[in-house]
Amino acid sequence: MDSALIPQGVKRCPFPQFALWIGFLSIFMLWAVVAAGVAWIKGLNTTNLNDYFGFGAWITADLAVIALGGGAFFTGFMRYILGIEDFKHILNFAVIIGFVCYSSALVILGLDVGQPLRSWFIFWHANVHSMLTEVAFCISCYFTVLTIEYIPLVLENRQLDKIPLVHNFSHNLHRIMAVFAATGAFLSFFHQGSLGGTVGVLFGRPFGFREHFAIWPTAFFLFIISAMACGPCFTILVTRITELITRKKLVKQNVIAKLAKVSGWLMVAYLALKMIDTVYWAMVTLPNMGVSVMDMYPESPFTIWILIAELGFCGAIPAIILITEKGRNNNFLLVPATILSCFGAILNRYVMTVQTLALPVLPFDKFVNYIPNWVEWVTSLAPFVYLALLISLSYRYLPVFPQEKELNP
Amino acid sequence: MSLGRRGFLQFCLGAGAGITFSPLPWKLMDDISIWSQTFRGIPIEVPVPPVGEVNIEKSVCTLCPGGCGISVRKIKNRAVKIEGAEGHPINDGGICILGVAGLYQLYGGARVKGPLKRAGNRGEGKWEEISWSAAISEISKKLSQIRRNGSAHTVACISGKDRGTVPQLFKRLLTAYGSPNFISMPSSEDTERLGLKLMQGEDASVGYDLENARYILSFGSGLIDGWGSPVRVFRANSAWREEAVKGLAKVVQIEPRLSNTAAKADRWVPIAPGTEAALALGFAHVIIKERRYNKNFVMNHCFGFEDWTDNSGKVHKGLKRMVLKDYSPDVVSEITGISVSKIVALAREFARAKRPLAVCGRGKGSTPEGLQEFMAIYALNTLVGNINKTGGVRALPEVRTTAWPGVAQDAIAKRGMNQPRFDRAGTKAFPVTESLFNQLSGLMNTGKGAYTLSALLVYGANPYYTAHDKAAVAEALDSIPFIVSFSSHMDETAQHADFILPSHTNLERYEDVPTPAGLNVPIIGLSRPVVDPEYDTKHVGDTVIALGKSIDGIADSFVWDDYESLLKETMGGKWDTLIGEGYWKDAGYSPAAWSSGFKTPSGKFEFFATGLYRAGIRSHNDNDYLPRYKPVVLEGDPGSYPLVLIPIESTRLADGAVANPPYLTKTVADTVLKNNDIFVEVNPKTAAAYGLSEGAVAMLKTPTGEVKVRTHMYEGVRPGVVAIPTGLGHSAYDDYLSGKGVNANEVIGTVEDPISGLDIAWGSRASLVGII
Amino acid sequence: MFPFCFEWHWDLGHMVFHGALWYALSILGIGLTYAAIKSFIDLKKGGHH
Amino acid sequence: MKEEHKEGAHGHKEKYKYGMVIDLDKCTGCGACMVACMTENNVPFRKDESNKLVSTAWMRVFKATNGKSYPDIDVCYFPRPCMHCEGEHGHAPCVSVCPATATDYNYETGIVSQIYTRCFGCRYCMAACPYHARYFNWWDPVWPDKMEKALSPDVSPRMRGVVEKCSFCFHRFQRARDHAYAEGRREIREDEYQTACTQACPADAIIFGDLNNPEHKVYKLKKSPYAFRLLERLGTNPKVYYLSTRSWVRRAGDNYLAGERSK
Repeated sequence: MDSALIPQGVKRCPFPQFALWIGFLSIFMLWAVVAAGVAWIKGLNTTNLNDYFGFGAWITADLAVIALGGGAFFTGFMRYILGIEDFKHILNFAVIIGFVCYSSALVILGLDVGQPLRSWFIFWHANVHSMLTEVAFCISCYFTVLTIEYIPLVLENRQLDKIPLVHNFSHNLHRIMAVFAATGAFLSFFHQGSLGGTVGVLFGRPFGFREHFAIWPTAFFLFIISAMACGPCFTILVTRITELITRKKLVKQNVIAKLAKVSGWLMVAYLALKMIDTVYWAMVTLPNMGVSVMDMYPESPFTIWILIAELGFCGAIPAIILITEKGRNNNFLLVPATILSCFGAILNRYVMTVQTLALPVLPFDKFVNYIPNWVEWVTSLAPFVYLALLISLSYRYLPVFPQEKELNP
Repeated sequence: MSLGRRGFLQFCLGAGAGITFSPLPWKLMDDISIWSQTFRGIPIEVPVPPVGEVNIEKSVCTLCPGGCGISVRKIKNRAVKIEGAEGHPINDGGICILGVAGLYQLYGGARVKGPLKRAGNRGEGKWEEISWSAAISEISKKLSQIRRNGSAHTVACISGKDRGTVPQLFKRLLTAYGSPNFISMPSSEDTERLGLKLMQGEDASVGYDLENARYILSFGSGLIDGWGSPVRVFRANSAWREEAVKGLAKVVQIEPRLSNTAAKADRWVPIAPGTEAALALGFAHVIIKERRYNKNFVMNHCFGFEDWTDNSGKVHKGLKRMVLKDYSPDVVSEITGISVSKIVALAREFARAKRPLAVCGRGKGSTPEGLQEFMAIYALNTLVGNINKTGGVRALPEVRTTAWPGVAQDAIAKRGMNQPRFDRAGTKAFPVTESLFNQLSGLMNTGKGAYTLSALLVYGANPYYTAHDKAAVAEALDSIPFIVSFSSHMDETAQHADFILPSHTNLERYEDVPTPAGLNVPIIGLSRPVVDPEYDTKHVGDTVIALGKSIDGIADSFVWDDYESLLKETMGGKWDTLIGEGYWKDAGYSPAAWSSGFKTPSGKFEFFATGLYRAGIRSHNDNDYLPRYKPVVLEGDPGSYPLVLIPIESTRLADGAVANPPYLTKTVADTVLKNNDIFVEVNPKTAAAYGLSEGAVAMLKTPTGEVKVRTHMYEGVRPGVVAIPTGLGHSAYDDYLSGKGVNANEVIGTVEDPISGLDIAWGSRASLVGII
Repeated sequence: MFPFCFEWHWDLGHMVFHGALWYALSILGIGLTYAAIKSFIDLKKGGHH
Repeated sequence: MKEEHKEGAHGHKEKYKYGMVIDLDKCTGCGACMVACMTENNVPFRKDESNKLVSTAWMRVFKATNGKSYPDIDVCYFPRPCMHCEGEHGHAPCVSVCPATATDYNYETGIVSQIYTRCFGCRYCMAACPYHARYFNWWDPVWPDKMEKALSPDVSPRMRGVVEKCSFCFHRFQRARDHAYAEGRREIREDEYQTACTQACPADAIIFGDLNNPEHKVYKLKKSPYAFRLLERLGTNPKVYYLSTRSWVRRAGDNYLAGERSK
């Protein structure tokens, strides 16, 4: 039925089966659209956010998807700037993931603000000292970059490519892609960092505040490294899931392994720095504010176990698997490791936003917990469905995996 | 043209820098910005309050009897803010939470917008709009008919207070009509006035010179929880705090719960509920035993301290003998739960202190205390000789105003006035009391009244809400066939009325405001119309005059054209001062000297209330005439009701006839009201004993009723005590008020003081059972 | 963001931030324009890669 | 001292530094300041305001206890307006984070402003404020019956989706300044500019004035040995001082490690 659109030389499932799958995903997306509509039309009183939790599921989701989408910039950075050619086999896919993550982040940010129609004030009345300004600018710019990176892939669709102008355009974009990738990497380093900075600069919030290094809080740097580490993990994880669903090998193991290795060592670096940061925070920063580290982990769910889970189970364990040759070449170790790593990143982002706000700072204030409601849950989880949707479409109609033909003759 | 990668990169660098510093992007965005911010001319759909000429109008707040001066900020003809009037002797710029929220009474919901006649069943909420003239004529026709039938005395009036021209006008209406049944709502002032009459022989209110007192012994008075004239007491409290820092003042709060007053006091004495009189007499014991009392005053100006012999030669017990025998610290400690050493220490502190003052009237003073309890606490002031002294207590006379012409009573009126009062006040049962609202429900519901009431006028009171044992009161009042309410708002009582003749609110009318409870100087305030009436309402004074003029046979007593001219005439020479200053203060007032200050037959201060004997109360037990602790027997047996329930009175919840504006409800903590659930406070120990956790839902049962509550654990409550906030649980008014929590009066019954007959229920026996 | 907004005060941060921002934006814009123009030119030339 | 102040007035430094001293010994917790603030600043009310997490009160009175059990328990109220933090050189926690410059540190008065029409409701400032002094408009404001008549034209009502907070009644400052200028004066007298809560407080527990002006009451009071500020150790440099003779109350104003001595 749609065979004319499918790239040549590859096999795809029958159209009805595909349509059913897309329909299934669309139902969830529709639900998310309804949720978003409710929030936009009726206002944020339809969520469980409140004056104590100005930031909640949505900001966590924003920080998380941006961290997970970090694979795009970092793979591009390695491919174009460092010139590691192996990564061109997975770059297209990383770009799609990045595109989904960043577009979701923008939509969720649009949901999260009280006056969405005024969102552009962030550009217009920008306060250059605000980390959020930097985030907004860089995310929007970088989203443009991702779009530019994604466009040539779309244009490579068999039918579109037949049009000479389109063909030329995609070709020319390809030619100067290094410039875009470099700009994207530049922007990404900043906004990944700034996202850490958003919490790190809150000197009224002992849990989130971090000492400054140059003009940035240490969280700035940690967020960059953690995004560089977990982004590729997410790319690997999604690749493996795609391979599982399509029952095809799509990327050669050496590419995956190399990416895993880089990610693993970055995780090691991240963990080392994070440990130093945490110890300094616990031993110096907090006591200066009159609080002890155990004050920061007062009650469920914010006990010390959440820190152990983040750095141990979701940090050290995947890092060890990824840096060992056997580990990263064994799917039964690699996949759990990437899952743990991604979960660790999400947990880190959750803790940095929600726990920061949950802990009372005034001694006579009380601890308040927050559980998102359906509007927030649905819209926060929608990016994953959206990802499945866009991957499904792209995989079917675009030459996403350059090695696919070779691996599936 | 060939552009290599390197060349292209160079081009980008240059062009990027160029555009960055050009004004192009900046200007474009500015245009969009301006367009979007003025979208539809206004930012989103939010009212834009119109500007206009600013006017400040001075008046006096009448939302509580505190008598504070207010200045109302107006924009053209809109009142936009109420502030305390600077320089006013009572509040000098300060204002309480209710006063500052007062615009809700004017502009808010639940106003009765014009005269209404009941259309459906009682309380059903179906009304028929009616014109003022038709309403007045229908009501006066009805009242004339009752009068013709010889039942003039069966018409009663319930008024929120009994002083001031408006209550007096109602009283006049009844007097001319022929009914003795003018009933004012009770407060602790009733007992205090009675006590003063007996002990000092004066018709006066107790004036507490709080401002100058330096050792304040408060027997449960919520000094900063709304007692007396609230702002005035706050200000006195602040003065004490300033002196306390220097070690020159001290406040001791005796109360079963750590109220705001207790928390701010220098010492909190958590006493067993209801035993304050015993403690006062315990203090008296120590003071007398250690001869720390003011010998000059007690020996020369007091009667009944020592034993005395009457004309028949019978020896009567004096205060000294009784106190020394019955109230040793050991005994008192047993009763009150306060240690002997603390009793002795506090008594000594009080006696030694410079300008000590004992204060009574629990909470806001909305429930009277027992007569002998008042006498016991007041006796402490006597013992230290602070009567009529700076920083002490004094009998404060009413400000004199021009007397009205006498009531022209016809034969019907005379006959009616000769009937006994329905509430038995001033009859043989309770000869010394003036008004006994609490007797109504008992007499009516059991049919034991001397006659049945056939009509009721209600003004400035909301008995369906504010009276103890709400259900019984509602049952009693419902049995009256004809009820007219003069309320400005659709309150619980108005809901049950047959006619509502809505009055102007306090910001729309003139009214004199008499000296507030507890004040140390005689003062009169003038409430003035600040804005034009919002609705088709009428000044209640004008309504009464109109009724007086149209009821058959009594028009001669209502010669005034309108209320304003009546008020002007009544205030006489003070009117100009009132208009100019907003108040008239008796600048020349000073308390009488001891030698001439007592109007009792003995010319002395009487510990032994011989007035009771003269009024016809006969007892063989001398203790019945002396200050005394007589335990209040609360209804219910301790087995089924192991706990004691006490009310929590707070400034943030108006619990009287003026309902709580939503602004106030907004300030109430979520441990008092959460959604529509009310929280009762219990000590964690008590909670544990009954298996209750924080926020647990429970049934609060008392002999009077049962209500669903949630529990809040608070270490500031004495174990074994449950404390319930007052001022919630309205069923009338608008959605902002009704249905929130429960009315504490549903679970607090009545207890009769044996001498005065007043309801002195400071609480109730109770049980608290968790609901799973 | 701009001097004509009220409550404006100048800051070194503005230079750094806006410098970097417009720099990045310009590169993206120019890059895209370049690719588009070049595609037309290529098309005119009849070149097909 | 006097000279120093005058010099400051003409130099680049702030002309005024408005601040508050709240005497917690006098504060009765009556709540008049809260309502005075609401009625002055057109803060609306809803039918149910018992969820305090979405209930706007620019001036909020916190209740603190000493944590002891009966009968040693003690209670103190902390009225909490916006602290108008100065941070370091005006870098209040909230001002530096607002992406749209919708909140600003006014160097003339030391007041932290909020521009409602510029705020787009990201709530980053709320996350930054440890005092919970900032409130979000979760609903469009509704005034029942004729309550709209009671709205003051001096303060614009806020729309849904923006953040608001105490402004130290900045409109009163403007009014006082205009008045002073009309009379040819450059300086505003102490009694000319007072916030609504200060004016209303029936216990005179709130004192307001220029912290830099030795002739203002706050100048002397802030130096009292009983004076402290909330969460001073975070470096927020707030302009609201508290006074209490009770040491546990002073300790409750900030965080301390176990065994650490408090102010």
